[in-house]
Amino acid sequence: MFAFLANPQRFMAFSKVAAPLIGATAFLLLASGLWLTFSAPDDYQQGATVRMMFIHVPAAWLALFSYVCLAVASFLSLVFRHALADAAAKACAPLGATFTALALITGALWGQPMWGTWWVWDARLTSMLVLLLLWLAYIALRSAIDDETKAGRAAAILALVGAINLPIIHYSVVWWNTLHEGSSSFMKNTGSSHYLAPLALMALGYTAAFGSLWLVRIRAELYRRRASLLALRAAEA
Amino acid sequence: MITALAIHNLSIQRGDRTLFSQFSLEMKAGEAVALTGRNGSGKTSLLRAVAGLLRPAAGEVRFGEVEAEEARARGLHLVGHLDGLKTGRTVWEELLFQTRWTGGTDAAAAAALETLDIVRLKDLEVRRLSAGQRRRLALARLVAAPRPLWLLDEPMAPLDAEQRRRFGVLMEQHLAGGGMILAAVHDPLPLPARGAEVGA
Amino acid sequence: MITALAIHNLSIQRGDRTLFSQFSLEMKAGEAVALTGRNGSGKTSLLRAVAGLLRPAAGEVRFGEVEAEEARARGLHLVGHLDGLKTGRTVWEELLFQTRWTGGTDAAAAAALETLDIVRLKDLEVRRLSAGQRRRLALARLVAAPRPLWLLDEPMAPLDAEQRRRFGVLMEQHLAGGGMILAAVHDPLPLPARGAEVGA
Amino acid sequence: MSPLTALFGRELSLSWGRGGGPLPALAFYAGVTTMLPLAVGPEPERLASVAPGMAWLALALAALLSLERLFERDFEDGALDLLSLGPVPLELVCAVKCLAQWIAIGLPLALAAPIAALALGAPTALAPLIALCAALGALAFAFAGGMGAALALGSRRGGLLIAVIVLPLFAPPVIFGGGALTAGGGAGLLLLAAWTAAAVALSPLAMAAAVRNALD
Amino acid sequence: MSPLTALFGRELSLSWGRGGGPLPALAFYAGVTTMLPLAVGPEPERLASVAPGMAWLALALAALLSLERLFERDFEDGALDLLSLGPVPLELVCAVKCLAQWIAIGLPLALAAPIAALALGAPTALAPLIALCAALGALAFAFAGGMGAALALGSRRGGLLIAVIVLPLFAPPVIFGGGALTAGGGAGLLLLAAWTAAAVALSPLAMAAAVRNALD
Ligand code: HEM
Ligand SMILES: Nc1ncnc2c1ncn2[C@@H]1O[C@H](COP(=O)(O)OP(=O)(O)OP(=O)(O)O)[C@@H](O)[C@H]1O
Ligand SMILES: Nc1ncnc2c1ncn2[C@@H]1O[C@H](COP(=O)(O)OP(=O)(O)OP(=O)(O)O)[C@@H](O)[C@H]1O
Ligand SMILES: [Mg+2]
Ligand SMILES: [Mg+2]
Repeated sequence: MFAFLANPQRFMAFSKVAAPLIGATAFLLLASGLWLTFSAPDDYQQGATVRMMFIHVPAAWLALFSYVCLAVASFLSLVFRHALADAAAKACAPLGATFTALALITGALWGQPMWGTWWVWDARLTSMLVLLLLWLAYIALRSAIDDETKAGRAAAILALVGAINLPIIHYSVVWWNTLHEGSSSFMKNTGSSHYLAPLALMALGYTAAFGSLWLVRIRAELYRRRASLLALRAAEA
Repeated sequence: MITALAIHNLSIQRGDRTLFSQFSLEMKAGEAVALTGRNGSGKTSLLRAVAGLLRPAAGEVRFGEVEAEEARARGLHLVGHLDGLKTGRTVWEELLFQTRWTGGTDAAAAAALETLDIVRLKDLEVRRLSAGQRRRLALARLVAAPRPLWLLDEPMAPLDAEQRRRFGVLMEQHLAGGGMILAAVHDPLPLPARGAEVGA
Repeated sequence: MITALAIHNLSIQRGDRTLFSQFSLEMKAGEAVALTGRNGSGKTSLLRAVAGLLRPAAGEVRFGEVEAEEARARGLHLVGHLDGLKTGRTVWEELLFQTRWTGGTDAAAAAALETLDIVRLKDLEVRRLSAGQRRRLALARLVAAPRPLWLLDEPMAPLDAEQRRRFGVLMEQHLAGGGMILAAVHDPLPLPARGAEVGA
Repeated sequence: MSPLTALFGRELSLSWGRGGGPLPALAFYAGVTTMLPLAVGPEPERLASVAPGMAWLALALAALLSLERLFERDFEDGALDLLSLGPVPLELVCAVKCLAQWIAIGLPLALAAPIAALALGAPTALAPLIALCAALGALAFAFAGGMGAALALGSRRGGLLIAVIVLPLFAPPVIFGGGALTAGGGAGLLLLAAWTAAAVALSPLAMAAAVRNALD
Repeated sequence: MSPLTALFGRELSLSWGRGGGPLPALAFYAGVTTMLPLAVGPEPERLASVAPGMAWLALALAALLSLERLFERDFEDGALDLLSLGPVPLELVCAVKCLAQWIAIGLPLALAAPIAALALGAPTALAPLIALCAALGALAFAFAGGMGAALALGSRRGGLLIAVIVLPLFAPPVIFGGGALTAGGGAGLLLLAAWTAAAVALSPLAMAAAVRNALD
């Protein structure tokens, strides 16, 4: 798969078809997920606010997942010096930052009814904020170095270093006794299929949306590079 | 407009050392002087003193009829060992700023790119230039913002043969137009110039 | 101990531009090669590639029998446009560090001060040196820590006539001792050297 | 374009430039604000009580951090020669540099200050006052800091030296600003404004003298 | 003298050197600690409760401020070429630079941290723990910060960018140290030590990669 797509031409051909397809899938999944979300019964404890779960939890997952994608792409671009992997990493960053911001915002909105406060400085929430900062740092570093290849490599190193943060976020609920829901209370809730289906649909939908947006952004980035290359050639001639 | 430069009994001290003293030199419009001297004899210091960046221990510098302050603010260019270019900005950004700062027009800056043969490098960051290209960029403001007195510190060392020839022509045009050139050099200038030795 | 240098079909890319390709050169102990070429043709880049600081797009560099990594860590000196001197430290501090870092003894460093004629400047801050004095300090580690291959980037431009002669003698001694010199220059070297042109 | 406008544009582009705009400044601010609860502990009452003060302190530190290169780079690469040979008095050059610094770094930070304070639990009604104090304070910091940067020219460890020179100059605005925040305006605000005005008026003289001295 | 010792001496003299030694760093620290009551207000209870945390945060920020030139200068003046052409692997060179930074700046600050905390009203019994945490933390800060400094090479606006890159990396030690200070040691201290060990072991790899990338 990697070897196949590593060729830019093949990637372009593949993504031209795949991006809209995955995008349409994402639309269908999200639409049906939202429909189930609103038709699901109120929770006996949380009431209607439980619906926030279907927005928040997938966003939080995607925030972590997109960082994994960034780390993998960075690793490939660093080790194999592959331009496509670098473009993929670059394209991933704003998406990941958005998902992280979304998880933070929806979490805060959910926190108001659940905990009676928008924000607490507990370990998971804070480490999530640190993740957002890491995304911002990635973007800032990339844009502050002008040479594209160098910027790419420096940013890739940062991305790999920052990956240490992922297990900290994930296990923070276990390591520190905190306010945020852990997986156990979470399983109690989702044990009921009322909640499992919309959650699964939303999670898949988020993932598909991320996938198609990512492909589109990679394509745009590759086009941009080609354009600047042509401009340079023209200037040289 | 400066039409003469007179350095009178100048002496310069660095730390506890007197680099040179009683140095005198007169120049008129259309003249070039090649300052020579051993390493550390004080050529660079002399140029900086003329530009008013360095306070001499004794002696004075006169710019013909023109007030020294006025002459230094609008009448001379100093291109030194350090070129004052920001490595992160592009060639064009830097040239445009230097030109506007020293009173030239944008059109003149564009023309200077051509004259110094750096059009192709216009959008490159300064960091990426080779030594000779960078020097050419530093010299470009001489052309882009005409000022009568050029103070040059080893201007041609990093240039290749072709570029030295071209810059020689530029200097001759400047002199022909009534300009003056005071240049510190180790190799002779490619044009007829009086010599002046710094530090005995 | 490096006794040969072979550059084979080297090509170097900067940004999206290929500076040169298929550059080949062979050198044996006792030889000097003067790299020439227009500004921006890639002389500096070539030297950095030989030193292993810059990754070439294609081709390879061999140091005779010696492993490239070993040769680069212990077998060569690179003196480039930038001299790596800290403006706030004294001449002696800087030379001593550079010598120790590249494997020379303290006595050799003291001797190099004499050879390069900078004894008098020993306790001066680097900031205060003139261009030629500073270059001599940068060159001093060549003498203080003997290594067979010298990669020099326009080494003599800021030196005065007397110092050029002295450094010429130093280079000849190095060659006579079985060393090699690869120097990027715009003016001819003051010793018999093969020429090699970079970038057609 | 007049030389002064050209200089202003250059300075703005150097401190704002393509480096992500005010983003790094903002992210830095966010980082400091995040670390506070981590270091001090998350109890809301405790946090809320130190929040405006911390937002204010973080502003001072961020301003300090971004100062380091105001003159240093121009000095080392020779650009300061060019700037002092221009058609504009050196005092004005220095003032323009500080002003551009304020616009590129100080103002974005000032706008973010109330947000940070609110996030740490400060009362909402305080937000406009915080923003106002922060904007004024950032201006004072830019000019006082520029003076430190000019004085530290040519020394090693500029960054820290700047901090040491500048901290005493930063103390009065911090006191006044802190006072204004606790009293909800009043005398503190006036004093802050007065201090800022004095810094803007006087420090260019000191800066120009320091720069001339360093170049000599 | 071995090349490595020579390098260590040079780095120490560059970061300690004639610039007043660790004095500026300490003065900066003192400045921040005196500014704190000004900004927060002088009520003793309030101060005492935030004191250790603030001393800790100030340490992180001071470490940050002194980082700015760890690689930048060597990069711009070409010394980094020389260092990477030496007989020692670049990873080791980077580690030695960070270590020297720690000894010159971090350790003096760590010794001052308990004093600052006591001055703000922290309980006396906490002093040794604060010093220990500060020493460990400063080591982590030096290495994590060095990584930021190496990554920011060749970018414009180094200082702030370093801060932005480094703050997320500073957050875990700040959390752990804060935890250790409130809990009087325990898990927080262990985690801090673990994080420090990881930073010391791993960041030289990242630093060397970043430096090579910048030189290429
Ligand atoms: C700004 C506030 C919040 C942030 C930053 C946040 C962050 C996160 C993150 C990062 C995850 C994914 C963890 C992982 O998969 O390892 C997550 C999952 C979850 N969050 Fe939140 N959250 C916030 C508020 C809330 C609130 C108020 C609730 C409900 C009371 C909540 C309930 C959950 C649940 C049930 C999960 C799934 C459990 C799991 O995967 O471990 N969150 N949140
Ligand atoms: N504080 C000081 N104490 C003693 N000597 C000093 C001090 N500062 C500078 N110098 C000396 O002043 C001289 C400066 O000379 P300057 O740079 O003007 O020389 P130059 O003629 O331009 O030489 P070059 O041909 O090498 O460029 C040097 O010899 C330097 O050693
Ligand atoms: N990112 C880039 N895009 C395009 N060209 C670049 C880029 N980076 C560097 N270059 C070019 O690479 C060349 C580098 O040349 P180098 O410094 O090796 O030249 P040189 O032969 O040493 O020249 P000089 O005689 O002037 O010192 C320059 O022509 C420069 O313009
Ligand atoms: Mg000189
Ligand atoms: Mg060159």
